[in-house]
Amino acid sequence: MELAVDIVGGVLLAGGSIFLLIGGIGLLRMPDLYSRIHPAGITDTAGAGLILLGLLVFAGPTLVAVKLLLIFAIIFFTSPTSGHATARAALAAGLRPLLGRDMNKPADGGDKPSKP
Amino acid sequence: MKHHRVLRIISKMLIPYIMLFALYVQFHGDFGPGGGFQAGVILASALILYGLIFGIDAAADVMPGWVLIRIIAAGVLIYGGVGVATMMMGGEYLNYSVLAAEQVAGQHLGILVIEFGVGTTVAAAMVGIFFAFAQRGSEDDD
Amino acid sequence: MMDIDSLYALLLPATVAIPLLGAVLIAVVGDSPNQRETITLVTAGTLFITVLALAFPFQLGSVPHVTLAVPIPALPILLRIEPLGLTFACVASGLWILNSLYSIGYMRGNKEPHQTRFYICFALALGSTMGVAFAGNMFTLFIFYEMLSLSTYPLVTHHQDAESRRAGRTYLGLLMGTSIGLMLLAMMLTWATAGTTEFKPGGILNGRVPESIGAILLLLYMYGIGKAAIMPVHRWLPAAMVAPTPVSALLHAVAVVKTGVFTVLKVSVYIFGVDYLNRLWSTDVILYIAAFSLLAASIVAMRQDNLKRRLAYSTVSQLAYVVVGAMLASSAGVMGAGLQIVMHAFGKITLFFCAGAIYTAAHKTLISQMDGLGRTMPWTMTAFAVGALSVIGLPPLGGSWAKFFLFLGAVEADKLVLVAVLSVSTLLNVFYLLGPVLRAFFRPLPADAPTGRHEAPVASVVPLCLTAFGCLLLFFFAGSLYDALLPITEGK
Amino acid sequence: MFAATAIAILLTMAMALARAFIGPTVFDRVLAVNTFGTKTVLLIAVVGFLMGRPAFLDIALLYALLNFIGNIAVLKFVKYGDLGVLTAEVVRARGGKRR
Amino acid sequence: MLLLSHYNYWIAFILLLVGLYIVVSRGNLVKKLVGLNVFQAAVFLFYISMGKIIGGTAPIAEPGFTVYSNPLPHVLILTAIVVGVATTALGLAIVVRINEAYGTIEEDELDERDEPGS
Amino acid sequence: MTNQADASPEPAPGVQGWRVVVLVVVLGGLWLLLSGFFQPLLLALGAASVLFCTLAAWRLGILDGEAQSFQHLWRAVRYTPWLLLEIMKSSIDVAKLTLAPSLPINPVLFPARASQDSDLGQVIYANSITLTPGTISIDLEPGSILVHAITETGAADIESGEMDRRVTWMVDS
Amino acid sequence: MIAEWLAMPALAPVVTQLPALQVVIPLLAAPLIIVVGHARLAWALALLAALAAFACAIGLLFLVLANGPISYALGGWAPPWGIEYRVDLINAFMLLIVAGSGAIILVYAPRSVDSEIARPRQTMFYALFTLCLTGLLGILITGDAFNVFVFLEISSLSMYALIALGRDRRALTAAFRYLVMGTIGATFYLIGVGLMYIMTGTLNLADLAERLPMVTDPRPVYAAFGFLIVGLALKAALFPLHLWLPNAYAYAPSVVSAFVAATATKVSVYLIMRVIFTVFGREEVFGDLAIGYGLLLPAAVAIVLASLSAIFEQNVKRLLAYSSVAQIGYIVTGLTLATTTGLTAAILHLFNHALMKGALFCALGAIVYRVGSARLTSLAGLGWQMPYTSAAFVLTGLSLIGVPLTGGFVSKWYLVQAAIEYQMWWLVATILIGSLLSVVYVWRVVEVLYLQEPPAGRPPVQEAPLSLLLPTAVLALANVYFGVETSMPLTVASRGALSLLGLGE
Ligand code: NA
Ligand code: NA
Repeated sequence: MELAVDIVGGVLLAGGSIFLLIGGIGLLRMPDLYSRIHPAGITDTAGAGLILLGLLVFAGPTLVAVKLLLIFAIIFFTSPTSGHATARAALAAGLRPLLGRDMNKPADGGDKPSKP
Repeated sequence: MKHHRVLRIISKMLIPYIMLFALYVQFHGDFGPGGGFQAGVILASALILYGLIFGIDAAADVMPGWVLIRIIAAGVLIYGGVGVATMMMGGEYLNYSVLAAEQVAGQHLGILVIEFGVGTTVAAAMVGIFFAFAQRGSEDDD
Repeated sequence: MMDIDSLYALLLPATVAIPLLGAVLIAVVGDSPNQRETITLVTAGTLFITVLALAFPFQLGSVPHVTLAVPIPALPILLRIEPLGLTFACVASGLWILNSLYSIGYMRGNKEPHQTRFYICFALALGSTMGVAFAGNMFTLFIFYEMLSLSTYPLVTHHQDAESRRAGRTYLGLLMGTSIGLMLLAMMLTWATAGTTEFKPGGILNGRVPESIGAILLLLYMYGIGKAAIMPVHRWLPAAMVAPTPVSALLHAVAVVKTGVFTVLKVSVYIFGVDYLNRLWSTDVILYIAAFSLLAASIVAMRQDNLKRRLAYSTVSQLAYVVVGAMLASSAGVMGAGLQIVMHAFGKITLFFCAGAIYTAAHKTLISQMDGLGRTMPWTMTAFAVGALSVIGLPPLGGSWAKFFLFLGAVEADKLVLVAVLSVSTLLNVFYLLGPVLRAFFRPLPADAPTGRHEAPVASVVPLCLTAFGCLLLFFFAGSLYDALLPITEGK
Repeated sequence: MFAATAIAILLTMAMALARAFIGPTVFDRVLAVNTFGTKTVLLIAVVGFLMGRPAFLDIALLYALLNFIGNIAVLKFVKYGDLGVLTAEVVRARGGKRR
Repeated sequence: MLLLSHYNYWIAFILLLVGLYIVVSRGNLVKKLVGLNVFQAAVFLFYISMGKIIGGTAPIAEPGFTVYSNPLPHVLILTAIVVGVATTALGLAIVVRINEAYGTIEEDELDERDEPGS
Repeated sequence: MTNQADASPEPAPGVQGWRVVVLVVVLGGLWLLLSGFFQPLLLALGAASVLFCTLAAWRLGILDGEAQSFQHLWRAVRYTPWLLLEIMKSSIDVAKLTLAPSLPINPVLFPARASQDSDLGQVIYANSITLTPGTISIDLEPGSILVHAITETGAADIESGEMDRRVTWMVDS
Repeated sequence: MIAEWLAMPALAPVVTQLPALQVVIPLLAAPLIIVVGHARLAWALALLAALAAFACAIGLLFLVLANGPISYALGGWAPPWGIEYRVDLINAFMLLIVAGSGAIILVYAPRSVDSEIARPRQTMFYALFTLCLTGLLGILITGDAFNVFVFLEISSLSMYALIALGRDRRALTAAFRYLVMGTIGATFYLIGVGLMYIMTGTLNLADLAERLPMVTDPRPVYAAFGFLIVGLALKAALFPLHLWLPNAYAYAPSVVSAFVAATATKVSVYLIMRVIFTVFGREEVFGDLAIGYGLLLPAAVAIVLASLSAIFEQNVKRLLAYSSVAQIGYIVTGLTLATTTGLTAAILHLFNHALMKGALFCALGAIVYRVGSARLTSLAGLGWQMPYTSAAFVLTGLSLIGVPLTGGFVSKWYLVQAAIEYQMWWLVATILIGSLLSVVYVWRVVEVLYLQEPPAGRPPVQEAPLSLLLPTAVLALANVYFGVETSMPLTVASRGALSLLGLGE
């Protein structure tokens, strides 16, 4: 049983960690704000979710599990809200997203409001 | 930001639970230092979130400045009141042991009330600081 | 029942309190001239009587003294009678009566503003002077010395214009600067080394303070007593001439400079003691500085056309006589110095009264304008002549005794340079003090001047005649003064 | 295992921090800081387990909340220049003065 | 070796200098406050790290732990942080009012604007 | 300028008794979960805390159907696993994308149909979109949501309308 | 008589609590004032609290005089583990000064505050004032190094806020600069405390004193000492760390200027004294650490340079502020000499300077109340129009100079004696030069008051109202009273000096 916990929990933690790192890389690699929100989202959803799940496995049915679930719930509610609010504010401020094939142009050069 | 539907609805959902969490930290704070501080900050954050979304004026309607400042004061009075109580009961200032028949119980009671005072003051002070900056420009200050 | 000594002891603080009380009363009645002046005169009279009353027990050999407070352990505020102080108090309080009388005439005659303040400060100055006179230790003397500076400051700046403000700055700057910077330091050193600042016959430093330090102390004291106007700290005195004439009289004769030389004498006799003084190298230094001061001031005085300024420099010169006497550190010197304080007071007050009277009656301030004044103001100019002769030191006037003892001291000490200086100075005195007299009596009036008698108000003329008469009397009654002062020369 | 996870979290945080420095827009920085914040929550939780002190979870919970509210506040500040709700038009209509 | 053994103090010390440098070198009042916060944070760090016992854990009472970090520095620093927050809040409040009164929060401009009218 | 597009009528604030009761129950349960202590003092404090929170929520005016919509709880529970699965799938997609050396992205911006009647429904849909990596909702307009997708595949997923249907089912029926 | 009352058994429950009450009463009064929320009531409460604190201070002083030092264990935790309130002669005396200043300035406050601070802010003003008083009293009474920090910041924060309430916009910049400097000072102090804690594991001042000598490595001890002294010197405005002070005093509301000038820097100097003599010990500091000159030189420079600055100042509040910097120089000079005489002088001057600056700023506040400005030019001719206020100013000015029969003389006397004992002639000269310079700056004001015509077009100015005049007069006359009847301050100061030097009380 203990071994199973270790294995399942470890795998979950490892998976979460990988998602986190990939998200972090994406945050650096993506060309503009809007495309960066996507990998940032991975870290909050898949990354955070798997890690919390892993911890949950280790915690077992205790008070700790309740708190882990609560943290999960809070991230689940607030992360998309934050991402959405950021994107919306950027759009409202006139930041033009790079679309389609013009990705290779200098990023974030948009200075005119260009809401399609 | 009231018309920001996502923020509005998510915040409305969260606020009651944030407040409950604040009170949970408040009353379970005796296992670590500064439970009252944390609780106060969390409680304040609930109202601050409300103010951010629904506007400072709406938040100030719920918690007007004159109430806020009195709550700050009341918190300090609660804190000091415990001390006065211990003095009245023949102990030194803030010597909680004299508060109850049993020393440990007295200490628990004393800490609980003290932390409550701290939490109250911190919460109100944080909201007050938020108002003080957020309200700038919306009132004539002469 | 109180014994007689403690009763007399009460009179000591009374000499300070009476003028202060007078000042308060004057302040209360405020701008009512008659009441104000009545109070002034009554206060002056009361004070004089009080001082005289103090002379009695002293004659009988008792030494009333009283401790007012002890702000710092071994540093009490102490009042005590001794011959020099008593003499000084008698002269000051006596002359105050005349000065008050004279002031009334002068101030009314010239319609001076701020008269209430004038009388208040006058009274305060007198109270301070009494404190100086009866100070039982250097600390007490210092306090009243400073009080005197402060209370005379409003008198100097009486006219409240730019010039008097400037003069006031010089006045207070030099007096407080030297007293705080040097005298206070000297006193602190005295206290630190001798453990007391009490005035004791024979001095307190002897045997307690090595002569090397004593010599420095002497320099500190002598230059710390700015009111003695030893060159180069004499500049406040001519500057203060902007004040109304009664103030000048107060400064020169009654209170301020007299306080200065009185302090010099007290310090010399009761802090250092004649014997100790004789062993200090700086005694001679001060002596010759004073001698130089004496001569230089005379020369400067000769070049002044403004009568009051000439008198001021004359004062600088005459004060140096006192310092010379003290620094001779011999019986004759000390006696000469003591007499000089009294004699000069009478002589110089007469001269200032006359200057004021001339200003009041003829509105003249320059000596070159005084031609023929002897005819229109015979009383005044006669008194002026008497005062001048006394200051010069010619018999049969009081001043001659002082000069005699000073010459005697110089000769005894074998200081021939000093003898020469004193002689030359006397000659110079003759020139610059008798010059105006000769002009007034032997030159014709200017053509455009009004002829006929035109004296100052009686309130002014009577005092100046009285002081002139005093100069004369002092010549004949110098014996009792000599007797009174004798103890201080004997170091007892 | 927890330690490895913590290191992964720290690396992610470092990358977020790098993005916060690079920007280039203020919104990129907001995004990066927000990401940094949620990773802090995870870090606190994992470190709690690492040290055998799951009581740290209360702090993680608190941090998650504050991170969200802080993010909203920053966005609002970026948008309006202050935390107030009054837009320039409203102030002008009221006849008030405003920087 | 000696330097490394006290690395926590050195970090605090460097932070301290950085904060002080910001306070002194920046003309913007808000940046000054930021510097002040860094400066204070350095001291908090110093306290917390000195309270750390090797192998100890955070001073929250829980059954099963016997070696805690010395709790006192934590208590102290909690208090100090509260003081620091209050200071920052007050400082910011004053800056806001300075901005309202002067229209700027740059130190040199403030001095300029006070000169003529003084 | 965003406000114009977003301007929808204010939700009618209707405080219904049963919502209050449910909120009290939920809060109370949460307290017990968090606390784990059942001493009388802490229970009393918990009761007081729940009461305080409920009163505060009422005073803040957030006790309406929009936020405390407990009637959808059961359907939400059924929706969530599907959403989580979607999230995992998209996460892997975007992860591959990120790691590909050529970074083969092709961002598109398009309005997605939102068939929910209520603000609540639209918000849930919008957040679901954002939670799913590869797509983010940028703006809410009546009947549609402006979406930014990092590839055309992600866009196609949304445009297929399955998520829209599921959210509408959850909230609006 | 007071001693007998204090010994009455019926009063025992109160008397044993006096050390706590000293701080708790004003501490609780501050929030109570806010709860009450009415300007006049706020003032009444503040005054009551200050009077109560004053009474406590008197009681404590008598207790200490009769029975020696008092120790009070806060929360019942015995020292050195808990926070100890420890009252000995010196801090009992300081408590008396601070509480007394607070009480008398609060009597003075309402009229002045009415004219300088808008009504809605007055409640906050009194609350802050009371809080500031609390902080200062707390610093004095506590025997715990960290607790000192807390009270230091309570008083400082409320002081910044109080200063920012000034009418002139420069009050804001002054408050900000004070805040930055003050915070740096406090943080330095905190570092010093931390270092001492690392070395000794205690925060109790008395306990520190016992354990510090056992520390083998001297470097952290030096570092701790340096941080403590620099931090406190910043708070005490010791030259050249005084730059925050002039504007802070000048643009604060008059009441605040008076209170802060009378108390705040002095409390910091007291702390310096404690650190040097109680914690580290005279031998350690002046023997091993050899910092005598490190403090003495700045103090001496302060005396001269700050007095010179005062001379060229056109704003009388700033003039007095610079004078304060100079006076701090005197006090620090006294304590650096570290002899009985020197310390006596320092403690005496702490007391006398509080009286002086209290009176001067009160008189000036009364003038500002009537003419609305503290610029030198606007004081012209007031000597005759506000005779009593002006007289109070002049009288106290004399004390500042150090004229005999005033308090200032006594302290300077001892200071010079201390310098003479060391045969430090340059120091003697410096002190006397400082006095001469103070003659100049005091006299500049006197001249303007009495010898200049009022500016044309200014309507006649009335004498200040009684509520301003009376406290001013009491303070001014206290300067004279304690210049003549010096036994109380002198006894306390000399016994305090002995105990600081470890020569017994
Ligand atoms: Na997404
Ligand atoms: Na001075």
